[in-house]
Amino acid sequence: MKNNMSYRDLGIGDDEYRMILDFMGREPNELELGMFSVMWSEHCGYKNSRPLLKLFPTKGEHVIQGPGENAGVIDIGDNDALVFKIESHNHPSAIEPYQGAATGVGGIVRDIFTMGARPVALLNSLRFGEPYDERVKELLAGVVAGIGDYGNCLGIPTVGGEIYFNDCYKENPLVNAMCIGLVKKDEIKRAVASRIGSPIMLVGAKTGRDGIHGATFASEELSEESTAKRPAVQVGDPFMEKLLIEACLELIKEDLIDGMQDLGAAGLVSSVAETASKEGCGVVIDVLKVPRREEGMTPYEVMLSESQERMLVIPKEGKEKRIAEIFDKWGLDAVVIGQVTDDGIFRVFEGEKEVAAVPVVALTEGCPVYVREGIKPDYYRKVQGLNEDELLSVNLTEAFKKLLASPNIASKKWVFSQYDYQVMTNTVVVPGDGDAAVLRIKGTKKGFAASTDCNSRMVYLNPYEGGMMTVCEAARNLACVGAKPLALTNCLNFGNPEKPEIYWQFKEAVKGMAKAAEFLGTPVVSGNVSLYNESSNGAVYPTPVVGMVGLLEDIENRRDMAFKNEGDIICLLGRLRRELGGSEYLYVCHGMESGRVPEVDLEEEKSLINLLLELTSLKVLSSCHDISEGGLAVALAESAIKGGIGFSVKLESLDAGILFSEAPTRAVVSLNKDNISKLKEVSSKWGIEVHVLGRTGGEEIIIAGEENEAVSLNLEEARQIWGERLQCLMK
Amino acid sequence: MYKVDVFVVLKPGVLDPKGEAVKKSLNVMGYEGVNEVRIGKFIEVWLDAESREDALRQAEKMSKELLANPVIEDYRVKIVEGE
Amino acid sequence: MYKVDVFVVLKPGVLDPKGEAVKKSLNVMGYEGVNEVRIGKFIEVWLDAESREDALRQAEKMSKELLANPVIEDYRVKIVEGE
Amino acid sequence: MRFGIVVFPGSNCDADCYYVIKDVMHEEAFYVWHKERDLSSFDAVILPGGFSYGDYLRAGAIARFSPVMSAVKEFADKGGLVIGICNGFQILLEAGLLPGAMLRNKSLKFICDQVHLKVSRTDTPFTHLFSEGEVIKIPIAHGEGNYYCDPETLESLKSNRQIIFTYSSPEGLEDEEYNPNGSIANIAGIINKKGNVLGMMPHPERCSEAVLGGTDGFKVFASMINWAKEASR
Ligand SMILES: Nc1ncnc2c1ncn2[C@@H]1O[C@H](COP(=O)(O)OP(=O)(O)O)[C@@H](O)[C@H]1O
Ligand SMILES: [Mg+2]
Repeated sequence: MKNNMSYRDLGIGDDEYRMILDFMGREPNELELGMFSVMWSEHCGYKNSRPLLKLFPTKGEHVIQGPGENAGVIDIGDNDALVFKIESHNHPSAIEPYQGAATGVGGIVRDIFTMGARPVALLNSLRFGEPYDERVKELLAGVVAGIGDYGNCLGIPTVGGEIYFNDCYKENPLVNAMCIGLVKKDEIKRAVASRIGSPIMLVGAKTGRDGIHGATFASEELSEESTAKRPAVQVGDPFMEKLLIEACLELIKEDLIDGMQDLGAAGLVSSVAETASKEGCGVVIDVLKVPRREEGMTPYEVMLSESQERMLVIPKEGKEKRIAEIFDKWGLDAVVIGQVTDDGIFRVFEGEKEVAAVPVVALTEGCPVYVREGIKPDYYRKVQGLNEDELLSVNLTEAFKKLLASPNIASKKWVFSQYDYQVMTNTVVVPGDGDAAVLRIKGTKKGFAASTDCNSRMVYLNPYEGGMMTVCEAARNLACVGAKPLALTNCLNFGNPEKPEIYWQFKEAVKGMAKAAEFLGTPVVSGNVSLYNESSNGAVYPTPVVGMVGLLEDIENRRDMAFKNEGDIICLLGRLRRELGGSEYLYVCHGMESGRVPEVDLEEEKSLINLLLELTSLKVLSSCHDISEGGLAVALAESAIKGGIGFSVKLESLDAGILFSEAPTRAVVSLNKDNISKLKEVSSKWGIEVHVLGRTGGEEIIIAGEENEAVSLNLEEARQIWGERLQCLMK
Repeated sequence: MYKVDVFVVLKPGVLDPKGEAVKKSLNVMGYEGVNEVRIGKFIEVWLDAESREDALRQAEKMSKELLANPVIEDYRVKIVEGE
Repeated sequence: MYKVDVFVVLKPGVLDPKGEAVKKSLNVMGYEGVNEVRIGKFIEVWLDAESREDALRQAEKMSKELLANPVIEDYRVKIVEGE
Repeated sequence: MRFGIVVFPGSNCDADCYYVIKDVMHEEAFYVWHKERDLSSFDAVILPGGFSYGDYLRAGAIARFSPVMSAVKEFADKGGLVIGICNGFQILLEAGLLPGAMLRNKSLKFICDQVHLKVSRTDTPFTHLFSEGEVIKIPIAHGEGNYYCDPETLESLKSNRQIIFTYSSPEGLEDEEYNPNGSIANIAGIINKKGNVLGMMPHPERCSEAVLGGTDGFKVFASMINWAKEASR
């Protein structure tokens, strides 16, 4: 039988096919089967991840909209709200880095303005193989240019992000894009509340054969076979997207629509189904009404096309004419392609002829869910066994230089200088200057901060601890710039969940993240899941990226990491710790990615954050920088390089542990000596240790121990090593 | 020395936003008869080679390897001698 | 319908950093015989016109007005009939 | 003073310019849709940055055919103040209101950064509040800012003192090392012969408030306002 042949090709399992037969009460035709295949893919249906996502805390005093919409929304007072989400575009970027990354930005931006918000900031989180290989450099250059060109053209500043290099990502890079929008609370657009009989309008780009089965493609491992059946690559049209943003936001200002829905993965099938499913409605679509770019497209191709820069609009009664006028002003064609009905069936017509009829719920809620069993992988036990005392001793100054030159630590200016991070004139802490980006909100004293984080090596070594660490680091980054962490979005990048070891990583990481998010009071309001990130070299490290957003009540209190004055006192807030597990030091100097991940004490983390926030309002700090990759030594060096001021500090002893441990819950601050007693007083109130390390000043970086030994480096030399590394590699 | 012209065009079916924008603008400027515009690259390469065939072979190879992006583009190579 | 090919190239003397970069890459990749690379645009225009001459005239005019910038670029128009 | 800020499809610094004029300079600001044909009610016109028509084909190439551009020409011919910033500068070049053209940055990359500019003339409506030879710090953000003109044009730009801003070191050294994009003679901004049309790649609207880390751009707008007020007196 023909279908019997094709359903497996479409990634539908035997049991799933039986379910489809039950829903339909008959054999589905090819189009119907295609509709199931994309809607029931992991990418759209979340069939492996839904049970785990339930573990996330999703409610809180600031949450206006949690997961379940195109993006999450949080309340920041005065009728203002922030809308945000992060999304992956990993597989498309592996195939065509420039267009894959560009269309990734396009997709996440649509999710934001679909909610009625003006997109005001972009961030990203990137992972590549080590940048010594030509192909990797090509991928990196393409992805960065793609992200930059698309966001720059839209006039949305790309204000932050992170980038890591590890060979586990060599064949399967990760490209996650996050967008933040600003909206008046009373203009938020939620679920498309459809009226029976309401027309459905399609606006934006014409439909071509691009990306058919992209959603299914994203839900498989990358292999030669999958490369062969890959869909036509989608090309982004940022100019079209810019017109869509402006036109759609005008529709909202004039209150002309019931709702909007972007077309993303699975194209018309998914967005139309989502539109109808919200109210238990049905829908009819005529594929002949869909403007096409190519001749001879079949209903199957029209319905499953993933052509970019398209939106569905559901007009308010009687507003069609005004809507058409606004689209016309922006040079956009909008056409009515169908209508909302009351029979709960998704019907597709080709002119007079009905070519598909599928119950809407079958496509959406009908998607099967798999609760899988995880198995602790073999590597897990092995990596815990590292004995740090047995490491060969190294020259600490040399180790320090090596760390500054590590692509994972060195300045990322090569990347962010390709992004317009200032357009909209709101960015007050620009990329590279602080632990998080800070943007003002015009017309208020307020600002918001955002950061994306994930140390996937830590997550690999211990998914549960690593998951907690990821959330904590994001929250700490916000507190460092003076913002109160409010809520988070996340992108769960993992390997094939059908493998028990991968599922274990996935589950443990989610549990750790959920625990920390709950404890810190930063609920999860949106996110995305990207599974099957594997290649012939195996799975990528588990990479659950967190994008967190926080609020500054007064933008004047913002902080960055740069030392400001000669003679300021430098202090460590938090414990002097020596654990080297999972550190960049172990990797760079000993070629090891192992060890016991330093534990996170959530209570202590929360106290540190509260302390930093109290210090913000008291204005006692000149600079603040959290300790992460490269440890205390690198944190100090970065503050010095940024400020153009050297320093001299003294530690109780000098060893690799104290210098390079990446143990969490710590920050390096500098302050005027008159403020030191205040700092100590507030810190003791929160139970956070203060270690006075030394002073800023001079042209040298000097870290001394009790004896005569010292790590020392000229500031200008440090700046060169750290500042020019990536640029040199990418020449 | 040989001169080779390499034409790089987007594959049929691949969206060409630039061509589309230029087409619209031409229509508005009064060129109403313009139905479609596609924008590709015209790459001129001057190279030393052993023979005409060698020059052509090299040009083919570099087009495949570097000048065109095989995922979205097709190319055509033409030799222009005597330059 | 007529098809016209428009070639837009940088004027001699105008620096072409992209061409220069491609040349260097080709040399590094082993194409040592490559002496120079210049990158221009290859624009394909499909248009309705009254005659071959009309199509050519229109293409000339749109090239001058829009497709090429006379400060930095030269253009050449070629009609490709029967498409 | 009434500023008209032209909005092309794809402009994206229009709102930033509007904000600076209205909320920072406290003057009147109006958006002007690119299909408008009359600018006579304004005292000055801003062509803002962005990616008009996606910058497809060439930056500014398509925008120059917008109806508003004939009005801009007319406005400039009558002596009105016109400032084109970034994409606005590119449009002015394509439209022939200023000589020369933009090429892709020499690095072939988009560059967002802070640069220093030397202000080489202070007897213009846009710069008279600066001091002669003053060096200012200002953001740039562009992919096609590599200014080019033929040698004769460069000569005439020089002899007519039309080069207003050049990329320089913080000390004012106009060296190739401080040229971010490969522009001929480090040119960052030029003025027409009559002195009422300025095009510049850097963004003064991004450094007109202390909170954004610099206020050197403020003086560009303040100069324009001051000049217009003097003129009307
Ligand atoms: N890891 C996650 N954490 C929280 N919410 C998630 C996560 N992954 C997906 N979601 C939520 O599930 C819903 C569906 O996501 P998605 O299919 O990516 O939406 P869209 O089709 O709008 O891009 C969204 O509301 C999204 O925020
Ligand atoms: Mg969506």
